[in-house]
Amino acid sequence: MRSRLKLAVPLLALALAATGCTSSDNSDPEPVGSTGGNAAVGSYPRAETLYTTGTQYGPPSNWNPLMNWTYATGTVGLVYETLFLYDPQADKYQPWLAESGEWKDKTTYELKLRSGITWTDGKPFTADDVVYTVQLCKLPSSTYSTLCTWLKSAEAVDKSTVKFTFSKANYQEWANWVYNNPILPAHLWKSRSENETTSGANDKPVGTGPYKYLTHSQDRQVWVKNDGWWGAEQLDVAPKPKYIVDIVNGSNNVALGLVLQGSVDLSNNFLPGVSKLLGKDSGYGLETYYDKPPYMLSANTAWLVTNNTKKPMDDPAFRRALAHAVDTQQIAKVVYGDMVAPADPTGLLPIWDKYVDKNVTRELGFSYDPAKARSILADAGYKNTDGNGMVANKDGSKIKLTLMVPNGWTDWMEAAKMIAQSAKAAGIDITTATPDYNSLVDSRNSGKFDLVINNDQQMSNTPWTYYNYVFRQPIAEQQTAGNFGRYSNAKAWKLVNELDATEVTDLEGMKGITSKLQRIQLTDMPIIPLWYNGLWSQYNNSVWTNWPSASGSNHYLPTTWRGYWQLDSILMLDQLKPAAAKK
Amino acid sequence: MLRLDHVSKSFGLGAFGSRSFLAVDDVSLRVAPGEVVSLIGESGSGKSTIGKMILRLLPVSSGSITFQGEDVSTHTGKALKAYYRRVQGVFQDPFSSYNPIFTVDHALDLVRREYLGDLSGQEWRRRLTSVLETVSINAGEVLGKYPHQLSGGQLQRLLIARALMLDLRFLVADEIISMLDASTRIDVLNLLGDLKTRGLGILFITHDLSLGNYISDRTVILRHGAVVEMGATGLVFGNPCHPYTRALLSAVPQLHARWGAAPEQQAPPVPGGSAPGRQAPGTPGATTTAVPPAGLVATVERSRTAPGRRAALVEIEDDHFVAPTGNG
Amino acid sequence: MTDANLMTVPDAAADPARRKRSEALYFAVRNPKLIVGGTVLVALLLLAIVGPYLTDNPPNDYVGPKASPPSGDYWFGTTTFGQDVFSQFVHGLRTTFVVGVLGGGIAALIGMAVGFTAGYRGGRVDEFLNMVTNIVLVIPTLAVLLVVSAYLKARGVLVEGLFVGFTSWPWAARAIRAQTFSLTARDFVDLARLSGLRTRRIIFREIAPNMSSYLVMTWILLFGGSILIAATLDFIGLGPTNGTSLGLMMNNAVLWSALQLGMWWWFIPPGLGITAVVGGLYIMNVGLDEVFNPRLREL
Amino acid sequence: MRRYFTRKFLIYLLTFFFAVSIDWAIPRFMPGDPVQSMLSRAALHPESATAMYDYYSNSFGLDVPIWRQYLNFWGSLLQGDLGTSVWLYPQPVSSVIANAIPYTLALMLPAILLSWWAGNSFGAFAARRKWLDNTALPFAYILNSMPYMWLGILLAWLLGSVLDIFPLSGGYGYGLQPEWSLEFIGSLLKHWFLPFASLFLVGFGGWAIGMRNLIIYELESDYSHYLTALGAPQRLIRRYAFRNAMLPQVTGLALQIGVIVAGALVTEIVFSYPGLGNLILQAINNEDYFLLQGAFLFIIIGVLIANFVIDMVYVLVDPRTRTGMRGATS
Amino acid sequence: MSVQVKDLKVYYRTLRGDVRALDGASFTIADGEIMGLAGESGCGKSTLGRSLIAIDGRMRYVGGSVSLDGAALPLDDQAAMARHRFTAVSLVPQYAMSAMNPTRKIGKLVTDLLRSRGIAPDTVLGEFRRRLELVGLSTDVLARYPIELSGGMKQRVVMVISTLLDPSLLVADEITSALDVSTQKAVAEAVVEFRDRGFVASTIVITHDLSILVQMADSIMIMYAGKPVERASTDAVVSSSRHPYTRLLLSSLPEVGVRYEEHRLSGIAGRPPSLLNPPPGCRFRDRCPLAFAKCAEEPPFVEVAPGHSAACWKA
Repeated sequence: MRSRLKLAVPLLALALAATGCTSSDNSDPEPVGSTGGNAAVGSYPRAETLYTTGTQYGPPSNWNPLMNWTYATGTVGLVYETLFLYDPQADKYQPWLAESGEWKDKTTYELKLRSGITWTDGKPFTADDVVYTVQLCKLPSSTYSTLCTWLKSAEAVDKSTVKFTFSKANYQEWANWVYNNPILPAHLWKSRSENETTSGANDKPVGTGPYKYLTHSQDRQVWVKNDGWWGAEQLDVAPKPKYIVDIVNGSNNVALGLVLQGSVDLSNNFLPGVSKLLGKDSGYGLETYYDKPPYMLSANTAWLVTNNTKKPMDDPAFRRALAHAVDTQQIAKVVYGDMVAPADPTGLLPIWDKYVDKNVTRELGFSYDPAKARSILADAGYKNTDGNGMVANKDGSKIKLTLMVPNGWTDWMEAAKMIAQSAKAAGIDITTATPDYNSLVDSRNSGKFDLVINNDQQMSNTPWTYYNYVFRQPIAEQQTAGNFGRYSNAKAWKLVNELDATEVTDLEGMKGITSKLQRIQLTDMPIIPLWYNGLWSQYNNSVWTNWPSASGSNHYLPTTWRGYWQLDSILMLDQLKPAAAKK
Repeated sequence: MLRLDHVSKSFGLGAFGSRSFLAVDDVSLRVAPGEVVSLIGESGSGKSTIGKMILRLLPVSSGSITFQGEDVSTHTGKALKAYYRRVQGVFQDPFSSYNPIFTVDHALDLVRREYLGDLSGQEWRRRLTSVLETVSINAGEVLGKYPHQLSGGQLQRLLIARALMLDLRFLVADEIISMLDASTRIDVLNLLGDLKTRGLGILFITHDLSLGNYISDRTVILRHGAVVEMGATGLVFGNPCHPYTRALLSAVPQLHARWGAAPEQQAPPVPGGSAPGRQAPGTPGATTTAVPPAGLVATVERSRTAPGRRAALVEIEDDHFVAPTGNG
Repeated sequence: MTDANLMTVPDAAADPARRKRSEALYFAVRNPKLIVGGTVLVALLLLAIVGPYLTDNPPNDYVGPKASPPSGDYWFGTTTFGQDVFSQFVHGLRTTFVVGVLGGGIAALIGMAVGFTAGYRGGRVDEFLNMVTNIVLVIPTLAVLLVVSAYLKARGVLVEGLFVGFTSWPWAARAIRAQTFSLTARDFVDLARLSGLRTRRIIFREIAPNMSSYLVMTWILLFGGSILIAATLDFIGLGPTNGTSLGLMMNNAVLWSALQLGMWWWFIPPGLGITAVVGGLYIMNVGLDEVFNPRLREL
Repeated sequence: MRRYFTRKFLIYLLTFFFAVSIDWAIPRFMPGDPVQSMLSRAALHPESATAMYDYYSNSFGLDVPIWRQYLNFWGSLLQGDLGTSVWLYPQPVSSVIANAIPYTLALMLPAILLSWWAGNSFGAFAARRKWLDNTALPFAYILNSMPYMWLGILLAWLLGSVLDIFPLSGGYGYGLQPEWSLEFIGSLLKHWFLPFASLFLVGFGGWAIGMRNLIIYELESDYSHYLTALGAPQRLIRRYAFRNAMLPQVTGLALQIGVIVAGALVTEIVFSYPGLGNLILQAINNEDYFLLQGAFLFIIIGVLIANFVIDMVYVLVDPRTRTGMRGATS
Repeated sequence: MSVQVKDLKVYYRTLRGDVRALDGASFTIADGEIMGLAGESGCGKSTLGRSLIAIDGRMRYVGGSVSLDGAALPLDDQAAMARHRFTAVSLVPQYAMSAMNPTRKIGKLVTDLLRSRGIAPDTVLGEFRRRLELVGLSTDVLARYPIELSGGMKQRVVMVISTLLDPSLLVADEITSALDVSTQKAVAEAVVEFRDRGFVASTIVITHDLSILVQMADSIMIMYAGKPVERASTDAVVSSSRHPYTRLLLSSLPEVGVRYEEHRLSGIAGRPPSLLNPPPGCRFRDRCPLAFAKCAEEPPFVEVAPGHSAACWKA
């Protein structure tokens, strides 16, 4: 007994030293621009703290808003802000750092900035900051380096006015840019090297946003409210939580446990089986956006990418048959427990429903129908020659396709099994493979695959992003972003570019083009839309209430995902109410 | 027939063999056909190492071993196998000499498989019967049995028989009777004597002086890897000249004489104190001057004499060689 | 010594080989550990062989109601998707045995090759092999397995067994080396050399059979170890990509939140299955040890 | 003695060299391209991707021939530079690991040492005591046969989910900041307990079984018999047997460390404990060469040091090895 | 009449039944007498020695008694027996090389042992050092580990430890067989010395080597197949033995001076009978050149001359 104690003491000390050194290493007790008083917070009062999870899968590693795939949850949105917000459900641009923006002529855009905004280090926000940020497109390592190919110049007319001159006006893309990209403080960033700018850790983030960096450790990122935030005064927007603690989480099941316990208020993880735990009688106080299927908003479309350069997928008829052979209803029901909805044949997200040409889909659309699939195959000359029920190529060679999904992506793994099962029922021999994500990316980008599933195109302000992704030309040796199926159609690509050059206010013009694109898409089937992946989001209402829902006043996107705060998620924080206050 | 010339053996010790320990130090000896030479020494004297080197179970560090005129110390493969056809060994522990999971026949079968594969079954049996007769073994009592079912004497005889199945010319008998019971060991020893009359050369390795004396024609006394005295058995035992030999002889327990009571073994005190002075038994202090424990002496000695060649043996009379005293 | 001699007092009447065997058998059938372990193992093995025929449900098909607890129709309940847990269990059990036999077998082979060579050759060869063993020992096995497993696009049970085997041999090599070392010092090895036998034959025909019981026990331990390592791999999601295994079941159960959803019937059986197989093996091993090793027998 | 240490040290150094070289090589043979994968997660314009690819390949030093990469690796390793994490860009690998390793150590060291000590004590106590041998040891067998993660899952389910006594994830309460307060330390221990317990229990079973057999061997050895012949009480004989049986268990510890480390990593994953285990898993998923390399390096160093220490300890506690080293008597 | 053994029978349990390793032995050893016990392996001599110290789980006490200075030893009660060990009966085992805990320094070992027997070490350690010096060992050995000593040194240390409490009976089991000639002599002389100095009262020296017994024993008992066959003073055994087995045994021993060419010795043909189920009658019958019909009856172990007993019809 004695020796056990002897051992226990130094071990405890070790454990403490461990966590102690973690915090002292990385947390700056006095973040730049902080008004003090937050250095020695022992614990965060539960009633004032919002716990989130579902974005960060590893220890927070940088706070660089330009590294849009890895920055700590909330870096853009909570700290760095964009010129506009875009509300996808209302299809409305809300001026944010900008007061207004308008096209002065076909190639000139003038931006008016709000006044009275300061960075958290006390310096004012000015037109120079916007000019600096836009001009980062000159850096080859910038994520928007292509902007510089059609932006001629950006100049500060005065402190709050910026004039942009374009060589070619891509209205859709620009509208996307202005709400997507955060503005950086030129006075702090100007002196930084390219390396530091585009890939530095930026561990003392100075922004204009409603929250400031407080601390972080291996498994969490903590933000504290920026009391002097401009929005409170100018927009009457007041995010309620004093602290936001985002929890690093590698596994969904742990997230489920946390949100059930109420340790986490908002989980943006895919939580299988959660639909069973909703509702008052379950006693967990769990809510989702819809209280019935599909429960979740739709964030993106998952579609089946066929390798259109390979036999027999190079035959539109075969792809069409395959489209009829996938039972997406069953996937939505069994794999996702009704938390997703089968996709429209066009693949356009529900927010883009107005762009769907119902005439086209009525004529060319598809749904699960194995008999139809079989008849399409038969008509196109694919016959079952060896009597095993599986069709063969027209030249008699066997068809044996492999559907790859990344290992560990369990929902997709299950979905893939179902696709294979239902395709077999229609006579198409598909087996599944689950390689490592990286090797899948490798094969996918270089065109060495039969079938993969992809859902990388997120919701945005314009279906252009969707079509740009699907029809992207030219085909390169490595397809890094979009058109992995290597579908080649110059006409469609021209239409996509025309769409880009259509003003965002010209709804009818856009519809005209998207209708043509839909016709091409549904005739040729370069991709096969499967289901709408959910904007996974489940909330526990024990501490915070008035969560976003289809019925209530709070209709904002309930997510912490990167790129979504500027899609109005930030306004969700304004709508939250402390649970105690309600009662 | 067999001769060792300046044979030494060192074992590597320490980091990657950086230090070495000299187990056999410049030993030269020869064995003629029909002669039994006994190699006598205490534990750690290197006697078994010499046997193993002759049998090529250990490589020679330096020097040469010649058998019937050919240097065998570098033989490998076929040549080695041919060597084993003529030279064989029998070891101390009969129970460990047989693979316990097989019947004793296995030892014979191996020989047949490797050397006598062309013999027909009948020829083999005929030869086996005659050899077993030579070693006085009743085939029915022994064959098909497991080693633990047989007595040590039977096992050792069978091993000798195994060697005799080949064209045996030379036998290394390494302590072959020290684990046998008194009632049977003498018969095995007699068997060696019989073999010698058939022209076999035998190297009889033992720590027991009376056994060496009983069977051998010539005797080699070994200490710490080096020869201290050698020559015709009668001369070495009758006129021991090296103090170590005398000390050994004086310590041999005799059946008909108590220690110290045998006047012919009186020897002058040995310089260096490495042998005990003779005192009446039972008197106080007799044991306090006993021989220093072998292990400790060995450590000291070895470190002192490791490098360099030893001084040559001196022939003090015909066929009687003695190492000069003073250096160990 | 005397004792040993007494025990082997010759007895012309009895056939000692049979006696020795019958002695082992005598203790074997009276050794509760051996019996319990063996029974559990044989029962599970039978289940693994026969089980798949007891159910019509393919392990990965969606056959039943979703997430239903054990019932008459679905003995072990169903998964979130309505897969039959019992069917998965018996198929997984099969995989477990295959991986164990294979991984344990390969590890035993490598361990034997290295151990025999090092123990018999000694000297530099021994030093060198010792270092190789050490390297494999310090490289965190599981971590390497994680990486190596990621190499292949599709991993099967066989490949998994192979990988497990290739990394879990060091301790066996060490143990076998020590045994070989002591056996090599026996005179019969020298006599075999004097009979002109080649090294390989001496090792495999003379030395190895002498430690057969030891080798069997080593193999059993490696068998169990392989199962555990494979289960760990499966659990992390690096197991066979197609098919079923107990580790994969646990992995799925955890990933699909069986813990939080209270679906205990999903994650208890696979773990219990592994524990029973490995436990059966280990207990049997101790039993065998007592049978072969008189010193361990209860007095 | 000194010679022995030098020799051991040299061997360890050589082992280190090979192990680290393998460590370097393994991730590089994985399929896929870390920069590609990294960029596939970024939201960017396809044309920007090519430029960024070149930029990052260069900054990771992946655009030079493989042998150069190897030399560069040793070069920077000797300067203490483990490179930059791909996944957690732009954090240096060393700091990523430094943040995780205290958790892993705090979990593993007590689990290994306590289970070793307690298991051995219990095994020694149970040996040759019929009722204990027949009642308690079977449990040890069962514990030892459990996959680490399953025991973890069971504990998590029973004590975490069902009874709600212990938290299921994290290093300490999510609402706390590190400080020297009772609340914080309590939270730290609470989060630590379950992963510790699952590691401890499995290890405990294994050591207990091993010890039991060793003790029986020792009790049958000559010195035990001699003590019996001189009428020494069982207490003394058992004490000696225990001491001597501990020696092989020390070696056993060295042999087992690799396996235990693996077990600890999996346990961390089950409990989302913020240590090396989770890092390694994610590093693999994100093809983070440098992090993977670095994490393995730490494990290799750790295991080597542990082995080295055990070797040394063994020499100190077992006089037999010491005399052997002097190479004295024949 | 210091040690009196009466019809002692101890069997070994085996799966096939009891091995009658010691099948009735009666003898007495006087105070200060060194009795040699000799015979082939398996004759029961070690079993006899062992039984006097401890009968372990593999052995079975069948019958007979042993009394020491008139008091009976509780042979069948190991717990009671433990009290007599070391103080009254003591053993120098044949495994002396490994008899000491290899991880304990010798001084510590002895201290531990004494403490465990309730003896204050200080009262004895001085004597211990003196006796070590007496057998030619430096007291340095107290600070050494057993492994650091040579075989002969270990043998002597064990002897000193075993006799430290001046036992009435010392059993020395094969103490010289693993030693070199010169060391052998020192150890043998030490046994005599210990007796002379009164460290032990009676001694039983067990060995297979008759010639070493001749050097140290006062009397010799020869055993064969679990039973004593002859017991007499050393000289009587060597020069005028009555039992054919003894005579054959003696005649098979070569001595320095006896040579094969000149005088061919011969051994005893055949092997001892199995003790699992020994045949009735004289057990040496099968190998005995003098055997006759009466030998089918077991010969009694009786005095055939003063102080000379034998078990043979022809003695």
